[in-house]
Amino acid sequence: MQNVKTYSQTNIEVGQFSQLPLRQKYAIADLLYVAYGLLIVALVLVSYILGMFDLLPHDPQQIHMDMLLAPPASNGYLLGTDFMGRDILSRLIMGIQAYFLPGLLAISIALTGGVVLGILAGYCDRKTETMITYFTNLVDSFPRLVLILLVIAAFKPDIYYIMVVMGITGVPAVATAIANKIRYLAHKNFIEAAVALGLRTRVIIFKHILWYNCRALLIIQATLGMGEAILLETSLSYLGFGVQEPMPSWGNMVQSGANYFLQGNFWPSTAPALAILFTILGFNLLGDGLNNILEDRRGR
Amino acid sequence: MSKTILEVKQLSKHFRRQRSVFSVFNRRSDTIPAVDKVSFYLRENETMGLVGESGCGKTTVGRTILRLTRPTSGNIIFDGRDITHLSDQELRPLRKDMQIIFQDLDAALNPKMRVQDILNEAISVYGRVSDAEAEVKLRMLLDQVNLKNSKLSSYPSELSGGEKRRVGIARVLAVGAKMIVADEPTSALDVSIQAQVVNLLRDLQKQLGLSYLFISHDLQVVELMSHKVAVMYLGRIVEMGLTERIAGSARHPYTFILWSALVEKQNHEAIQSVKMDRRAAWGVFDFERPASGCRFAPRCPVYERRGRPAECTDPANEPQLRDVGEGHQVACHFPLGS
Amino acid sequence: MSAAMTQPLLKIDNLRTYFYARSKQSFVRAVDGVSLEVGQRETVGVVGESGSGKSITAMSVMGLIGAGPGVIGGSIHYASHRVKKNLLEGLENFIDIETENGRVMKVRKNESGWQHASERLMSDLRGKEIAMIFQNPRASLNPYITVGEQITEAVRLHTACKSAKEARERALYWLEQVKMDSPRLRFNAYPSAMSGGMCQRVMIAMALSSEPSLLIADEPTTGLDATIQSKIIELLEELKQDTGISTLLISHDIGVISRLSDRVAVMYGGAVVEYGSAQSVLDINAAIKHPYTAALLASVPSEQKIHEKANLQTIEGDVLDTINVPPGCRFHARCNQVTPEIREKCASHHPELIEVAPGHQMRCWRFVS
Amino acid sequence: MTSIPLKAIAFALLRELALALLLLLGVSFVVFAILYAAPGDQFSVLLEGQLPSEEVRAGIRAAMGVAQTWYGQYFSWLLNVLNGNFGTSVRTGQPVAGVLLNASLNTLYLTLGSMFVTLAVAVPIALYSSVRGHLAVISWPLTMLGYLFSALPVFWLGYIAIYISIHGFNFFPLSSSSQTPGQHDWLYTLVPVLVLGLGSGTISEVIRNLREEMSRVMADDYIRTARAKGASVWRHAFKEGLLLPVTEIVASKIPFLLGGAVIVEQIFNWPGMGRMAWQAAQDRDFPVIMGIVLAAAAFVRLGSLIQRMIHIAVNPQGARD
Repeated sequence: MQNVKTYSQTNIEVGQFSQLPLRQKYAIADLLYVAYGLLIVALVLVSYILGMFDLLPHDPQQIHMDMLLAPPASNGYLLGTDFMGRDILSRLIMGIQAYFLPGLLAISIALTGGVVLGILAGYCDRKTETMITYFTNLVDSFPRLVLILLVIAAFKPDIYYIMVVMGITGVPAVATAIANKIRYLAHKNFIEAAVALGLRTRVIIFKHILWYNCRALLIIQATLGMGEAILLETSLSYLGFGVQEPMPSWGNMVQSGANYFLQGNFWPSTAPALAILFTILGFNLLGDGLNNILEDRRGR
Repeated sequence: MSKTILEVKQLSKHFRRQRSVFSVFNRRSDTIPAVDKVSFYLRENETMGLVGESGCGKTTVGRTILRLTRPTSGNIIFDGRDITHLSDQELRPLRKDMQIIFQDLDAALNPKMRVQDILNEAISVYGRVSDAEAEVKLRMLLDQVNLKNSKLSSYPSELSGGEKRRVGIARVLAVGAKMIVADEPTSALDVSIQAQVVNLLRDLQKQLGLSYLFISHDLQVVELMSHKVAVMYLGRIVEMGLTERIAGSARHPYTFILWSALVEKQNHEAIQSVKMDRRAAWGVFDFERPASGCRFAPRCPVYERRGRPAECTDPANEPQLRDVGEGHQVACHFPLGS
Repeated sequence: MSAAMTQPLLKIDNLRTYFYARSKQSFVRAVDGVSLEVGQRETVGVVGESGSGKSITAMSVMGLIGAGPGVIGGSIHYASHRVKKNLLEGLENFIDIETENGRVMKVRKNESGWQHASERLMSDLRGKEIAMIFQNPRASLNPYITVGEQITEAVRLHTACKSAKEARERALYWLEQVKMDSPRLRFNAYPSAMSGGMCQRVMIAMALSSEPSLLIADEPTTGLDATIQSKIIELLEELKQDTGISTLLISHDIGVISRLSDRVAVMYGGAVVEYGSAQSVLDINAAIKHPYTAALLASVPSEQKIHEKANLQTIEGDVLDTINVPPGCRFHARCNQVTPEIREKCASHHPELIEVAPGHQMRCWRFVS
Repeated sequence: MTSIPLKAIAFALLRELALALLLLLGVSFVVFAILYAAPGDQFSVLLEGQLPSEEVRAGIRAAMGVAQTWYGQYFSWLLNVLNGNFGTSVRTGQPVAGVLLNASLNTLYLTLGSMFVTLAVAVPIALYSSVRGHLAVISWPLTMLGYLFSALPVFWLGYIAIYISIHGFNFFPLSSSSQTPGQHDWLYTLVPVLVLGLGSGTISEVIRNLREEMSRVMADDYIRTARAKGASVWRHAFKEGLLLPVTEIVASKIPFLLGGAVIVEQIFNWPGMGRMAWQAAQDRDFPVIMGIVLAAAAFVRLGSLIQRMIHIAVNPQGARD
């Protein structure tokens, strides 16, 4: 197989990195990832606001018995209608309400808890570290979805309860990442040098560790966390927990379209599924692209 | 004679082996004596060299003196004040006077901060400084360490090794240190850059009256830099004295081996003359079980030549540092040349 | 004496190995026109600071350059009594170079084709004819395999000892040769259980166990303790006498180089600046001296300097990074021997490596008459 | 190859077992705490379901004191669990333990099978792109494919699979509805395994992780040594570059797969723990769901135990940690 690569030198001998255009600074793939991810984030954000102020093409719960299962782009229904004649586009936009705020809640719990535990584990003595390792191992022992089913059984299938659990189960990943970062910095004598200079502990932790060295990591974790939250919310509403009909959620839309899907009428189920697919893809690509760019993973 | 800025008395630092709930199962000793009863003093405007092979505890000595770790026992008296048991809070104002340069060039440099931010931070650690004052101070620092103005807006990753080292030194000077522990400040650098840094450190000492504890494995650089030299072996100082005496007329067999290894590395002729019966074994340093008696006995040519005298391995009779004239101290039962 | 004995074992000619700094959009001219010779039973020392390209030269000879564009030009003729060939034979077909004012500006390389061809050329040489030892021996041994087995592997790959038992005995023999104490005990040890010095002995045993004609030692003592360093040097010296192996010794430590080498090449900024017998090159008082070599020798703390407590002589400025290579002499900006007559030439033209005395080559305008 | 250090493994096994038990104890406590905090007197349901009659129940209540302390409840429940008594399903009245055993075996088959599918897809892609570089002609679309599969909602993928097997192969891959037993049995099980393996969202992570590990190891000094001595690079890179990361990923993805199993089992009507959990959550059938959580946690710990064992077996004397 031919694998020809071209290397060419720009005419500027002294390459000032900061003056290079973006596409030369970073791998094109990463920039595409991030661009696509940002597009999805913007779409989700706009749709969320549209849904909040009810700026929808149709009423998402209005039943049109004369327009059952209309195909896309028919008669003012851009994405067609479902088995009760409801506008799929409007329902998709409304469906974002189901995960947006809960997802943010889950992320903030995971990040806050992760930051606190990560700093404790990385910065404190070995005893604390052992205890935190125990905690993270404990949380990691629970399959997330099964634990959530337990909580649903014990309390009620409320999405905010679910997202609290999701947030807690997200803590270990963040904590481990931060603790590793701190350990890396400590290994390079960075923290010791800061202490020796006479910096206060809070300056070291908040300014040097969190702000300068962990912010990229936290953004990335948040992005990936949102992807997971969407996956979880849609899975649960698909399973019949969380948002209930007639309120739309992408998960219950797939579910309610399932019977028609098997009969060969793919659209009512496929539209929300594609929405899930492209949204999660966006968040994942954004996270990975940012990871490569901000943490300098690909460059030499 | 100038006054003593740092005095270390019987300093020990034992590291704890990693303990877990299950340590009951492995019957190993729990502590590793990285530094064992080390005593020395450092005067103002003086450089003390600390040499030894890797793992002999010289870096730990430096870190413990600055109280970056807590000593197991002993006392550290800095500028007339016992700082052994001060809390972190009480230590902070003292850190203004005592600083450390790490071997790792990146240690002092936050990779996400520009050089000027790094230096400005150091300038304003001990109380706010007006922007104008900070600017003046910054220029002065750059001048002192001979760093170009244009480098101020660079990130550490854009600097060369020598420049990183200069920024690290400037950062230490920014707080106005009187005593600096220099932990292998030249070992990560190229020969030509190393010479620049050695000269810089020496010039700064002359200008600012600094005191250095100069930790290095590079004997030539230590010889050039230091007024006094202490030689460490497995956590202990085995010989200490004026540089010329340590380098020229070593009394401890280990010191002798160290210096002759240096000579021997370079020239063919010297080998024959110093070869003697020096056959240091390839011992792996085993901190966990220090040899009973003299630590160096297992590798010691004198011990072999003298037919393994019992006192060398007598656990109750570990050789202590004793004076052999002109402040030259040696910890050996049978010092060379006697 | 046969012809093979008179022609050099290794002859590197105008070798170019470039890398590409993506973040700077420019080439790293790591090795830029290196020519070197290693004769039969000879040790050639290559000395230089970081970024001088000395290790990359060695890696290029071994065909171990992975990153692109890698080796893009030159020839490496190897001639032992078993094998004779150009290690870069035909590789230029996979490379397409565009130059501008004599400077490479664009390289198109068929990576996979080049790799395959290079692997084919090197397959019967690597480890068998040319062996290599590295800096940081502990990391250079596979931590998951016992040292004994790692040596045995080399024996079985390259020598007639194919049976497990035979190879094992042979490996033990080599462990004894490198003066490993209690070799039978160490045979089953993992590298993590050994000190750096012992690991380097294992590396040497492994390299020699295939009985190669050329040994490339890349910073073999760097990072080891002083006493261990002198032991390793002693060992290398003895082995050289016993086996008569030719060695390409690479080090930044002038002491090590002067102790072991017959001939010395001084490298700066990706090129050899001085090449000659060890005595003439490393003698600080010699009359003909490249300015860089002179300055390098002077910046090491000498006995006299230590005695006088005088400041060291330094080379101003920074080690050349091979990204921004100036058009003239690489050392020009740091040189303290530029005279008004040659200033022009120093700044604009790169001097050639020319013979200034029998067997003594120099790359400097001062010596061009 | 090398002798396996049995003593080190035995010691580590003890260590890891103790840790696993300690963690499972923690798991049981968390489960208990959730139920204790739940509205209603769930615990009496849990305990009383096992007792033969109203009189005995009343007697025990009297003996223990009606307002039993929380730790009293916890320990009596824990004792029951340790005796293999997980209580009785509120819905069916059957003892949970027996049902759980069958279901967990089914789920084990599903998850292990799907892990195998994931690896079969991800490992070649990862190895290929680690050798060929990141953006080589083929590895780029392959990586994209991995991302797509990871973002695919597994329930929708399930429907596609069902649709394809009905219309394309003319069989109905729902295990409870197999009209002709024996004929297509293995096919029925294959479809859910494929769906979970491809759609569980782990593929791109496995690819990325493996590729990074492999590239890191390939750049290691000892691989350079292996090349310099003319030995096989793969032989030297295998342990650290492939075996260890793969076992690590497999172990760490078990919880994730068990979660995915809930959905896949529900779609395909697969008689495993996931579907049981779903059913139990709907019915608020506490004994069942608690048993499932404990069993799932035990699986997770077991996986991590095996992973540690492999790690120690190939990594003597903690060569790298």
